[in-house]
Amino acid sequence: MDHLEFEFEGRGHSPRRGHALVGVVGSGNLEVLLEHAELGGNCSAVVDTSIRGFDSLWERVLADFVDRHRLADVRISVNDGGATPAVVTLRLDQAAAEIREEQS
Amino acid sequence: MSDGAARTARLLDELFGAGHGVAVDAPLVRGHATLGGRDVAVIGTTDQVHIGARIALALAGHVLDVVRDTPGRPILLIVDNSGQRLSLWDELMGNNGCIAHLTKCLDLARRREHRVVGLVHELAVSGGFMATGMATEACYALPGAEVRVMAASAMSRVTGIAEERLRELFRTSPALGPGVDNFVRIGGLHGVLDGDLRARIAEALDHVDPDPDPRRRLGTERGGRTHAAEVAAMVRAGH
Amino acid sequence: MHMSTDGRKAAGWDTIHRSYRARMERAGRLASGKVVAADDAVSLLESVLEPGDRLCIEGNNQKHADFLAASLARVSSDRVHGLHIVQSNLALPAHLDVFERGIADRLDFCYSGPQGLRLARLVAEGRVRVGAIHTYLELYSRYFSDLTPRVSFIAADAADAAGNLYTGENTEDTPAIVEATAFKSGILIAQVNRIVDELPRVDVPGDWVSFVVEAPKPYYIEPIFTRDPAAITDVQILMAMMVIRGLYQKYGVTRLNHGIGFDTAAIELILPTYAADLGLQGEICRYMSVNPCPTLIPAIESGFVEGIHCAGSELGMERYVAERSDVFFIGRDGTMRSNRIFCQLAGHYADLFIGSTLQVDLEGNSSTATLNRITGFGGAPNFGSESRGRRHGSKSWLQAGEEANRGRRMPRGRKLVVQIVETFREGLEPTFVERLDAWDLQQSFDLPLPPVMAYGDDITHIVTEEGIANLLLCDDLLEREQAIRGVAGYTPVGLGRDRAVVERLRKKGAVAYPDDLGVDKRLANRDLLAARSIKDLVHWSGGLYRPPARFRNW
Amino acid sequence: MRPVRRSYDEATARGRIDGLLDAGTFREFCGPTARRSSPHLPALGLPVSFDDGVVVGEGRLDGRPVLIGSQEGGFMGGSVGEVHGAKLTGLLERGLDVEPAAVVLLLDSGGVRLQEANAGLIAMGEIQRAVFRVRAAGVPVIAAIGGRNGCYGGMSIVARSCDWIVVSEQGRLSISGPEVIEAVEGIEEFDAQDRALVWRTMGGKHRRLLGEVDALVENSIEAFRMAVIGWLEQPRPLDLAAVEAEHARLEARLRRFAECRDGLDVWRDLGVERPEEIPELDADAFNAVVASMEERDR
Repeated sequence: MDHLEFEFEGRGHSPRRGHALVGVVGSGNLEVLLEHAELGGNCSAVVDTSIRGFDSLWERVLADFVDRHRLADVRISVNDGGATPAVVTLRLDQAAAEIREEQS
Repeated sequence: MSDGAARTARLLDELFGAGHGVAVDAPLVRGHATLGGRDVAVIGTTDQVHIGARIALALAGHVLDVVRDTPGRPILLIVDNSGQRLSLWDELMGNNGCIAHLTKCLDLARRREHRVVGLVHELAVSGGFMATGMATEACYALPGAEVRVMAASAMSRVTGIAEERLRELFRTSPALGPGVDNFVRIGGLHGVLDGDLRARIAEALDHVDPDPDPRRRLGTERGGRTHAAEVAAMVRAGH
Repeated sequence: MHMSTDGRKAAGWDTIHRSYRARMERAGRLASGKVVAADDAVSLLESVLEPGDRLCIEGNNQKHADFLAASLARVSSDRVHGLHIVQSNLALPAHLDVFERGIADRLDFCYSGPQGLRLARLVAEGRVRVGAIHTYLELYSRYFSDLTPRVSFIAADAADAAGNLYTGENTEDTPAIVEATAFKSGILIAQVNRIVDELPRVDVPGDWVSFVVEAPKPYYIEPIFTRDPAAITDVQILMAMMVIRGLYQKYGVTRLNHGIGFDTAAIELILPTYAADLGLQGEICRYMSVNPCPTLIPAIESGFVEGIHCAGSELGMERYVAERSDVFFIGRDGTMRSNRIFCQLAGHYADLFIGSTLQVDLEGNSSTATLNRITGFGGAPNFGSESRGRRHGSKSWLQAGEEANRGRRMPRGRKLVVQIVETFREGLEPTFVERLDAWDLQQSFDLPLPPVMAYGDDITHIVTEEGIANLLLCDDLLEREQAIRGVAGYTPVGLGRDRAVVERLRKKGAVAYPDDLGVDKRLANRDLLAARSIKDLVHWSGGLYRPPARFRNW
Repeated sequence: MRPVRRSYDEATARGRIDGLLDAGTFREFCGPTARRSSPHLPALGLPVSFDDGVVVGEGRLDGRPVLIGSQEGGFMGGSVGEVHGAKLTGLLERGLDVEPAAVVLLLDSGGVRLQEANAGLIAMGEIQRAVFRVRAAGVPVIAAIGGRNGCYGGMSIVARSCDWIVVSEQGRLSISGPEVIEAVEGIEEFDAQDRALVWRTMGGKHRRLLGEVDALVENSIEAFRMAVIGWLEQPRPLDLAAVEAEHARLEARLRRFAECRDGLDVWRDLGVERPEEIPELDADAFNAVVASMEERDR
């Protein structure tokens, strides 16, 4: 197992409340939890993954995600069962769409 | 008589003295005896039997007989099994339903004011333990008895964890390792009965826990299962 | 064999035919009419084969002349040796046993699949000299040129006493082998499942057939085209959505060929849902050149796919296919007739091919070669290549041609050749690489070229979960490289993209992401599949599809 | 045949609850943001899940209050560990306090989680006792079985301790898995690769014909919802007479089918006219067969 923590500069779009959970922890799959958190406009991410040695890949994928959805004050938590970046990106985007919906 | 049955017969003699009315008709044990001046119904198995649909129903029938014929009489359940029976026919018949029915009968007895106490004599494995000892009010084990979910080799095969590593974890994790001590620590057994067995069983039959299911509390107190009670309470409170 | 004019005069102009008659005479004592008992199969082969013969053992995707192949492995290597095997598909251990035993030493083939590792070892040990690795069409073409078999083993469902053959649903490669052998004085031995008085239909006329052997067991056949919808992932569904919007809808693709992976199965399974909602029924995917893959059933039943020609059959689909004679090619007896060559040709001249691969480089060359294995090509390169001989127009062909036209005066169409891949394979192996493993394979097995499945200049689009690269719209190799990097996700190749260039390519459509294509990622889940299990497929088929036992989860 | 139905078998634990309850009424207890994941898995180098693979909470079904628990089959095979089990126990015990129209358990589990075997096994016993207690208080407990894992091990005993069971055709209900039987007793006893045999022995249709479950529905969340609604506020008796009647029924079964070696034998003996066609029937056609048999037996 690897435990990774990242901080990202926020991009201004802060959900006011709520959380979104997407995906299931299984082989090649993961769960993503997005929560509103007071982080001074920044975003944080915690990743627990069953596959070691992909720190920089995770950082890149998550940074792109924060950037793409222009997020701020969001805590990203991931439990990963060895998903490919394709699956990770899909789940992140689905979670972002869900937390957006929660705001309306 | 098989060795197992002979050992069970000796246990019964030790508990109830000569001339008791409990018959060992391997793999079943059934009858009535007196202990400390009170009548006790005895039901159980021997020979480390595998619990199939027929055994489960036979035991359930004995429990129903006691409930119907001798209301309120305490029941001592002698536990000795190697788990559920692995056969196509038993599955075809719904062994899980038959085992559920047995536990339902034990639960019915308790609701009808029978004290129901379990005693693991030699072995209790997984579904066999759930079918018997775990469905009693309080279950004890004899020193030297064994309780487990699965042997280390099989567990290693299924989980993919190396057997050596598993055995290491067994030593430190009461949630994982086999053995009565671990099951006592997580609250799955009330205790190990050593010393004067008669007196200890009598005490067990007298002891009434106000908690309808004290196992989580015991697991917390004994430090073997530290999350269950708290999480269950949180959910019960709707948080 | 080259012969001087003088030699030819002395030997005559019918040496092959005379050799044929000598062989037939030697074997005649074993036959009653044309029928030879299974117990005499080894003797039969020893009688008709001569050292150095070119021999074809029929081995297709589905059916194999397995009994004759096993019998060959048991002949005396004193009498039969040095054979040159010209065989499309090496799949069974017996196919390589003959090389271990010295019965054969030369090989021309197309595909080796599960025997790839062992073949590589035998090549390294010098027991197999490989002439070339072909595509199916190439090898069959050479049967009619310089690699004509002297003897061929074929497999059929049934024969009658006159040697007429019935090949049932799996005719596959048989006609090509038969034609080349029978009309060049070759000996044709058919292994059949049963000998009957009357055949349901005649697929091969008896006078072309030399001998018939009733095999002790029906020929081996494997359900290799059955993809259980239960294993299709959300990411594959996302890619399928992009294919439908970004390719099938955009170009109006009506005639096409699908590969056999889960990626293309996902496309087939969202035709009746996603594509139907887009109003595309009757507009796309009307004619296909594929085996009768069970995952096509919902698209057929909902009226999407109107016509399918098959290279071979698929276990369990026989009844369903037979009951859909408007869609499939069916004999008068009511069972399907397949033919690999015609299917390959139809696919080659279709509007689009789409399939997956293992590695793609920066020019778009793709390869399924893995180190230490020689697996070959099969038919994919003929499907997955531009058809430069094509002259007839179609909406898709002309539109793609317009995109490809860089100011040339002469307009021309273009076939769409699409690779669909996830950026990472299992075990986080990147699909996109700077250098294909095929280069190493060329070195280690001394091949004339790196074994490339589809060449970059044939490929028009690459689809990944990130988006679609349209190589037709790339002006030069640099743009092509950046378009590929632009859909290569988080692979090192993808991370090496020039973001500004990719953004520019995106503006001109050479790179398109789901948002650009109007694809809503939230819909990318299994609820979109018209069938989510084999059982669903059976329901769609009205109970006509009978899946093999291992696929039955009920 | 446009598939508009939402597959129950394929849905996640949360998706099943969302589809089953009245829209927007679900309130989760001890949810993912509480992060009560397994304390045992990290020591084994295994990933955890924020909800430990089970979703519990309350909501409304057909306007009536219910408690509901849903196992996530995709996380460690829906297996029951310490936290997972405690959440289900706590949910059932809440039934004693709030007396809902039912406690609904959506089961999808291979049984005890072996990585925390002892804790999981005892948790099974606690869940089961809580089922009996809430039933004794007059609150019906309804089990729904579908999904990729079926309902095996201790969970199969829990299921049969409930008032009502609804199963999809894909659902399986048995204590021992075919692979375990084959591994221990040999392929002659049980060929686990023979999937049709697995379903003839443990599958939803066999269980329905045998009388082990109360309803078989097509694989759609809506069908499960309708079945569960039919049993709200409908507890089954759990007194001596009821248990004795059940005993007589089970004993008669074991006698009657003593010589059977296959589900087909049982179905034929039950008077099914074309038993070999049973596996191919869809839910409606199958239920028609069951109904005609019940009619005949009346």
